[in-house]
Amino acid sequence: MTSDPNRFPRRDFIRAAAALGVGGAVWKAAAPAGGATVWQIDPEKCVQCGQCATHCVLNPSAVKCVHSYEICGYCDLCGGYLQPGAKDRDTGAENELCPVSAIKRTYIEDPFFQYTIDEDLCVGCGKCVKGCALFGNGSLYLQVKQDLCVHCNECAIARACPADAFRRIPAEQGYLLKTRRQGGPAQE
Amino acid sequence: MSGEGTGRIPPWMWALAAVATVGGVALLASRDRRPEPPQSFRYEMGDLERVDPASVIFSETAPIEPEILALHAVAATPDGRIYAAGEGAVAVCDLDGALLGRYAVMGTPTCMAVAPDGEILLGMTDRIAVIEAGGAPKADWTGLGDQAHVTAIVADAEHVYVADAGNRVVLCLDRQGNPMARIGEEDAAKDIPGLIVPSPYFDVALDDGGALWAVNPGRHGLESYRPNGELITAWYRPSMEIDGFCGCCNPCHVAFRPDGTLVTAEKGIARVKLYSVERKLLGVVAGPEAFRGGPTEAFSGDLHVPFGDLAVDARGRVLVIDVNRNAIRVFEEKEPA
Amino acid sequence: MLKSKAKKPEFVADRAARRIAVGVAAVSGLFSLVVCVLLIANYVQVRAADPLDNPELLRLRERLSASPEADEALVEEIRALDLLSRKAFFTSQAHLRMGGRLLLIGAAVFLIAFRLAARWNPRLPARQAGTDAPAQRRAIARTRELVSGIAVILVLAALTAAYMTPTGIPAPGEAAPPDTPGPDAVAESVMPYPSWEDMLAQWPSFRGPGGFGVAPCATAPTAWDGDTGAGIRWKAEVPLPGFNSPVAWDDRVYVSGATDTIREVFCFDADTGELRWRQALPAFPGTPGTPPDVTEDTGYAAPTMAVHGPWAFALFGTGDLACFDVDGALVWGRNIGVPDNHYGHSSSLIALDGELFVQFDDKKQPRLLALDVATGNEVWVAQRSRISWASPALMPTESGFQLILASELDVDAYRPDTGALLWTEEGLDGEVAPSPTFSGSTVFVANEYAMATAIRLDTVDGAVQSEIAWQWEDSLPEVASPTSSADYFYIATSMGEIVCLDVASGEPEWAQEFEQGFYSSPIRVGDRIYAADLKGTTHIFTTGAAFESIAEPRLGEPVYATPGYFANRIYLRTEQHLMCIEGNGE
Amino acid sequence: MTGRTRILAGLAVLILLAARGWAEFRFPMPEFESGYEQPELHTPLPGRTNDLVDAAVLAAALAIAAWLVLRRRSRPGVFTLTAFSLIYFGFWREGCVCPVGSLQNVAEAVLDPGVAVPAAIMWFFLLPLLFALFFGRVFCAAVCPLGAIQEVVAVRPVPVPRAADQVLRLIPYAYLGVTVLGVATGSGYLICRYDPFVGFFRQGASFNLVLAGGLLLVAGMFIGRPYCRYLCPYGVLLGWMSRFAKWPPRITPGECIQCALCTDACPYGAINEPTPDTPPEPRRQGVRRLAILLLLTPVIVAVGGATGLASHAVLARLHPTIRLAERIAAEDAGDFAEMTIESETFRASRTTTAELYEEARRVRADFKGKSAWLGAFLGLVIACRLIALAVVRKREDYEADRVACVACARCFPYCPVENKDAQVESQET
Repeated sequence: MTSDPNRFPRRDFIRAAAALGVGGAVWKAAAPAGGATVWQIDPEKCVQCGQCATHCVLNPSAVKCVHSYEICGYCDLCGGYLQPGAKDRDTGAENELCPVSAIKRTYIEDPFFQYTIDEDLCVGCGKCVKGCALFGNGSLYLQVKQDLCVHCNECAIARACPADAFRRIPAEQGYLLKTRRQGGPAQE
Repeated sequence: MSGEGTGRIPPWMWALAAVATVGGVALLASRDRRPEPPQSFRYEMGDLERVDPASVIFSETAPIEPEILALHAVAATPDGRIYAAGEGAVAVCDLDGALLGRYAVMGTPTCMAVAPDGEILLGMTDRIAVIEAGGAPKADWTGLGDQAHVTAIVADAEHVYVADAGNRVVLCLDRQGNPMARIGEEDAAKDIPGLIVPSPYFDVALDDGGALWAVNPGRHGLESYRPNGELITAWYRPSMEIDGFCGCCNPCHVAFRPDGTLVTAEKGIARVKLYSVERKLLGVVAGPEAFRGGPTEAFSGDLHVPFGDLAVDARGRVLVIDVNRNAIRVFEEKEPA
Repeated sequence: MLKSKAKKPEFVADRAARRIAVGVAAVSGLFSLVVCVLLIANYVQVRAADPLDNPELLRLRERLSASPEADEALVEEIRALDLLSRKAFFTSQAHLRMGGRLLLIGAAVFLIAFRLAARWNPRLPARQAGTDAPAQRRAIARTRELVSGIAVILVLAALTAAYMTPTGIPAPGEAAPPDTPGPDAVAESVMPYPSWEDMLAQWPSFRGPGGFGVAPCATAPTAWDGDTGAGIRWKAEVPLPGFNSPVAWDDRVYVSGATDTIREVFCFDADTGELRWRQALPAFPGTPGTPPDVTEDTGYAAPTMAVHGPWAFALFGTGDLACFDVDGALVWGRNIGVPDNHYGHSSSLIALDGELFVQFDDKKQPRLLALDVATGNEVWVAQRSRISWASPALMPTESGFQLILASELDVDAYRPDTGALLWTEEGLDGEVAPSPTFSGSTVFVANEYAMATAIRLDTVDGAVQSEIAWQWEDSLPEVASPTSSADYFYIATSMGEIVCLDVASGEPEWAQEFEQGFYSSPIRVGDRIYAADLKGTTHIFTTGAAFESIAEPRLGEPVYATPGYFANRIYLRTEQHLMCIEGNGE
Repeated sequence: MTGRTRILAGLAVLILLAARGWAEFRFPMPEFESGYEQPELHTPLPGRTNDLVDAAVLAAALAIAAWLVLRRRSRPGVFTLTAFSLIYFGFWREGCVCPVGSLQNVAEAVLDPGVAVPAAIMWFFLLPLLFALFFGRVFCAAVCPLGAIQEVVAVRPVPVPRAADQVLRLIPYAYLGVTVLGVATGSGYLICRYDPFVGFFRQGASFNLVLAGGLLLVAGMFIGRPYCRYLCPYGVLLGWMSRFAKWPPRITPGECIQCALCTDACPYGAINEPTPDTPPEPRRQGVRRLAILLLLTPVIVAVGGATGLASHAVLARLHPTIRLAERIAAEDAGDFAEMTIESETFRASRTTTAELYEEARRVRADFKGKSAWLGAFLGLVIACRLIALAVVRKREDYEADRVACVACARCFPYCPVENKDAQVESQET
C-alpha cells in the first residue's frame, strides 16, 4: 500500500550514498567509540568562585562539598567551619561559616573534631572549601554528585567555570577524589 | 475559541506572531544570564586582612633571586652568608645576594639548616641530606620512618633538631644523625601538652641564647624545650586579631633575630610579624598586601601559602621565601623616625 | 482503535462533554497562570533580596566582631535571625520546586481539557479553494522577493555589525600593562640560548657544529711531533677512560670519562690545559646499582658531550645524563635508562636552540628525545624505526634545520623544534656506526658490508622531498664517519683506505691506501682534510680532484676519538691524554 | 623565544605545583586514641550509566512510529506514542542526550579525531537519520521529546502564510551552521545551551530560557511546532534525508481525489497543492529566471563567504576566550569599575594578559576561515532556496512535502479515501 513503485532508481542510489556517507562519517567519529562519561571537577583547578551553586540546571546544585577525611587535620579551629574572626570555636550560628549550615561538627577526642557534610542542605557554594584551602589542608572540596547530576551533554557549570576545572571522565570511574597519595613520585 | 474566530484573523498577523515568537526566543536566549553567586556564598576575609600602615616597621629592599627552581628553603649564618635551596640545588650568597657558591643536590629540599661549622642539612620529606661546607655530599640520613614529613631543621654545635610534622615530634639527633631524644610528645607527667600538627607546617628555631623553640601550630604558639625533651616554657596567642595567630595552624614559620626578638609568618592571612623578647607585638614586617598580586595568588588546589621559609640574617634582616615569585624577599627594619 | 477509527470521533460533536471540558480547561488554565505568576514573583523576590544575604544579619555579625567580648544578647539575636533567614531560604527553594510541579500538572490538565474541548467541537474539514495559476505564481514570486530581500538585509546587518564591532583585544606590544614580575621574568633572567652563528664559532659537539664533520674555521695547524713535543701547546692527563671526543666552547674544553663505578666530567682550560674542574655525577633516581654490560668498543663513556653556551651535557653508559654550568655546578641530571641494544649508549649528544637531542636506541622502542637544556624536561619524543650506533647530525637547509639520524636500514630526518619526521629513505644496512654528512643539499651515509648512499633533498612549496641519488658499494667505513667538501665526499675505512667520491655522480675520483686504519672521523678544515689513523698519524691532504698530501704529522699515541678543530688549534684525545696542538702562525 | 619562555615558565609552574600538591596530600592524619574510625566517603555512581538501553528504546520507538504512520496510518496511535516519548525521553530521561544535541558530539568527533563519541550518542544521532532515509521524518512525528512537547500543546494550530513560512524555515540552516562553527572552534555546544524545553523536563534552567521555552509553548498552541520548523538544526539533516525517503508518508492511502480537504488538516504547511493545468507563466520566462539564478549562485555564495569573513570578529564572541580577553581589555581601559568572576579568576592565575591576548588572537584567526565557510554555506542555502522557488515542478495530486512533513498523521483522518478504506477494513473485522 505504501511501497513506492520504483520510479527513480536514481533515488535509490542517492539514498544508499547518503546512508553510507552519514553512517561512515559517524562510524569514523565513533571509532574507537568511547564509553559513557560523567562530569567531574578537578579539585586541583577549582578556585571556589561559587558559580557551582548558581549555574547548575538543578536547584539545589548537583555539586556538593565532599570531605576527604584522610587529609583532614580534624582541627578545633577549622577554617572551613568557622567564620573568619569567630569569637568562639563552637557550633553557635554566629560562628558558622556555612550559609546553609550544612557542615556538622562533632567532637572526637581532645583536640580533634570531625566535620561532616549534610548533602541535603549543601548548596555547593564552596565557601568552606575556600576557608579550608586558606587555613587548613584542603580536605574539603567540591565535586559533582553522580546520583544527583542529570548528566547534561554540556554541563551548564562547566560552561561558566572560570578556571576550566570541569571535565568528563569515564562513568565507571565516577569521581575525581582527593586522596592521600602514599609513596610514588609527584606527578609532573 | 471557536474555529471561525481564529479563521478571521488575517494571515499576516500569524506570520508576525511567528516572527515575534522566534525573535523573542532569540532575544531571551541571547540575554540569558545566570545569577552570580550571592554575597552569602562568597568567602570574605574583609577587615581581617587590613594592616594599619603605621604598624609596619619594616621596609622591603631588593629581593635576592638565586637561579633555582622551586625555591623552598632559606637559612642564614652569623658570619654573613645566606643559603637558599630549591629543586636540585643549594646556593650560597653573601648579604648583598652575590653568589658565592652553588652545589648540586638530589631532590628538592623543603627546609634547611646550616650548622656552626658550615655543614648544610637539607630536609627532603622523609630524609635529611648532609652536605659538607665545601659542597661535597657527606651523608644521607634516611630511616626517619614512612610517616616522616620533615618541615624544619635547626642545628647547633652538638645537636640537630628535626621537626617531623608527620609524627608530630621534634627529633633531637647528634651531628652524626643518631637519635638522642624525642621532644614534644604528649606526657601528662612532665606537663607536656603534646604538639598538634594538622598540616605540614611545623617549624623549630633556636633563640639568641641557643634554646630550642618548637611551634605548636594547633595551639597557636611556641614551646621551648631542653635538648633532653624537658619543657621549659610555652607561649600561645590564638586570636583573629593582629597580635595573635589565626586559622587552624599558625604560625607556620618562626625565626629569632640576634637581639632575641621573634619573627613569625602566618598562612591564611599572609603576614609576617615581629614580637619582643617579652612576646609583645612590636609591629608588622610585611602584611598581606606584600604577598598579594603575585602571579599565583588564588591559584586553585594550592594551599594559599605564599611562604616557603623564613630566616633572619646577620644584619637582622628578615628573609622570606616567596614561592609565588620564586625569590627571597628581604625586609629591613625602618630607621626609627 | 480500529473501531474508533471507523467512527471518526474527530468529527463528532458532543456539546455537554465539551462544556465540561471547557470548564476544566478554564479552571486549570487559570490555576496554571496563578502558579506561574507566583513562581515569577518568588524568583524576582529571591533575586532582589536573597534570604541568606540578610543585611540585618550582616550588621549584627559586624557588631559582634567589633565587640571585644561575646555579648550574649547579641549572639542570641544573631542565632534567631540566622535560623529565620535559612528557613526562608529553604522555604523559597521548596516553593520553587513545588510550584514547578504544580505548574506542570496544571498545564497538563489544561492541555488535555483544551484538546477534548476542541475534539468535541470539531471543525469539519473544509474544502479549500484551489489556488489558480496566477495566484500561485504571485505567491511564489512574493516568496522569492521576500527571501532575496531578507538575504540582502542580513548581509547588510552582518556587515554593519562587523563594522561597528571594535576588535577589543590590544595588538601585541600595544598598551601592554606592566606585569608583576612573574615566572616569565624569572625565566627571562635565565641566559639566552646560543644561536647557530654562536655555535659556528665553537666546537660544540661530536664532529663540530652540526656534527657533520666540517670545521667552521678555515685553517688548522699542519705540523707537530708527538715525540719532540713540537707544536703541542699543552698536554694534560684525562683521569678516566672514555672513547668520547673533546668538545669546546670559548675557553673551556670538555671531555668525560667513566669506569663501572665512577662517572666524571672534566673541564680543561683551553689555553693552559689546566683542569678547571672535574665533577662526579651523583646517583640519580633510576641509576642502576650494578653497572650494565658494555662492549669493549664503547665503554662507559662513549657518547661525546655537547656544549650549548653555558651548559655542558654528558651522557654515560649507565644512562646518567647530566647538565653542568661553566663552573661545574650540576644544573640538572637524570637517569634516562639504558637502551636494550648490543652497544648501550654510544650515540653522541647534540644541542640546538635550547634543546638537547638524545638518540635513545632501544631495540623495542627506539626513540629520539628532545630535552629542555635548562631543566632536562622532555620537550618532545619522536619514535624511531630502528637502532644504530651513529650520532645525530644537524643540517641547515633553506627550510630550517633537519636533524638527520642513521638507523640499521633507514636515514631519517626530523624537525628539531617539533620532532616531526621530515623524510625517510632506505639507504643503509647492518650495524651502522658512521654518522651522516652532507654537501650542498645531498646527504651522505655509509656503512661497511652494506653501501654508501647519497640522498638528494629538494624543497617544493615548503615541503622537503628526498630521493636517492646514487649508491656506492666498494670501500666502506666501519667506524669513522665520512666528511665532505663542496664537490666530494670522503670515506675513511678501518682498513686504511680513503676514497673520494663525486657528490653529483657518485663516481670515485681517487682512492688512497694507508698503512693504518681509521676509527677517528676525518674532518674538513677549510680546503684540507684531516684524518687521524689508529697509530696517531694525521694525514692532511687537499680537497682537490686528485690526492695531494700536505703533511703527515705523527703523534705516537693511538687516536680513536675525533679531534676538535677550533680557533687554529686542534684538541686531540688519546687513550690517556688530552692535548692541544697550536699552529705556528702558518 | 617567547614560546620557549612560556614552556619554561610552564614547567616551573608544574614543578611548583607538583611539589606543593605533594606536601598537601602525603601528610598523615592524626593518630586517634579513642579508636575513632573515619567515615566512608559517600560517592554514589550514576543511577544508570548504560545509555544503550535508551538507544534501544529509541530504535523501538522509531520502528513503532514508522509502523503507525506508514502501515496503521493511525493518528491516535501516533499521538499515544508521542505522549510516551514525551514522558520517557522528556520527563523520565530528562531530555538529554537527544538526537538534536548529539549532532554536536558527532560534529566534534568528526572535526577532532582525538574525541570519541560514546556509542549511545552515536546511535542517537544515526538512527533517526537512517529512519528518515527510508520512512520520512517519523522521528519528529512521535519520538523526539522536543517535538512531542510541541505536538501535545498544538491545540489550535493555524497555518502560517507560505511566504513567511519559507523565510522562517531558513533559520535552522543558520542555527546549524553557527552550531557547527561553535563546535569547530571549541566554543561549546550551542544547541544544548539554548535548548528551550529541556528546562521543563528537568524542572530547572535559567530564568530566561524557561521564559523562552514558555513563550514557544504558548505560541505553539497556535503556531504548529515553532521550534521544529523555525529553529531545530537537526531538522535540517532530517529534511535532507527524508528528501530521498524510500517510503515517505503519503496523505492518501489510495488515489487522490483532489478534494483538498487535507490542506485544512496540516498546520505545518507541509502539503503541496497540485500545479494548475494552465502554466502560471510563459515557459521561456521561467527558464530565463532559472538560468540567471544558476549563474548568480557562485556570486551569492561568494557574497555570503565575504560577509562571513567580515563578521568573524562578531562571531568570535561565541568563544569564552574572546569574551574574557575583550572584558580584560575593557577593564584595563577603565570601561568597567568592577571585575567579573571570570576576569577576577584570570587575574589571579598565572597566565599573563599578553598570553591571553595572544590566545584570543589565535582563536579569532581560527574563526576567520570558518566564519567565511559559514557565510558561504548560508549563501548556498539561500541560492538553493531561490532556485527551488524558480523551478516549477509538475504535481498532479495533493502531496506531503518530503522535507517539511513531520509525519504527524494529522491529515490521514481528513482523507475521504482513507475513510472509505477504513470502513471497508472495519467491516472485514
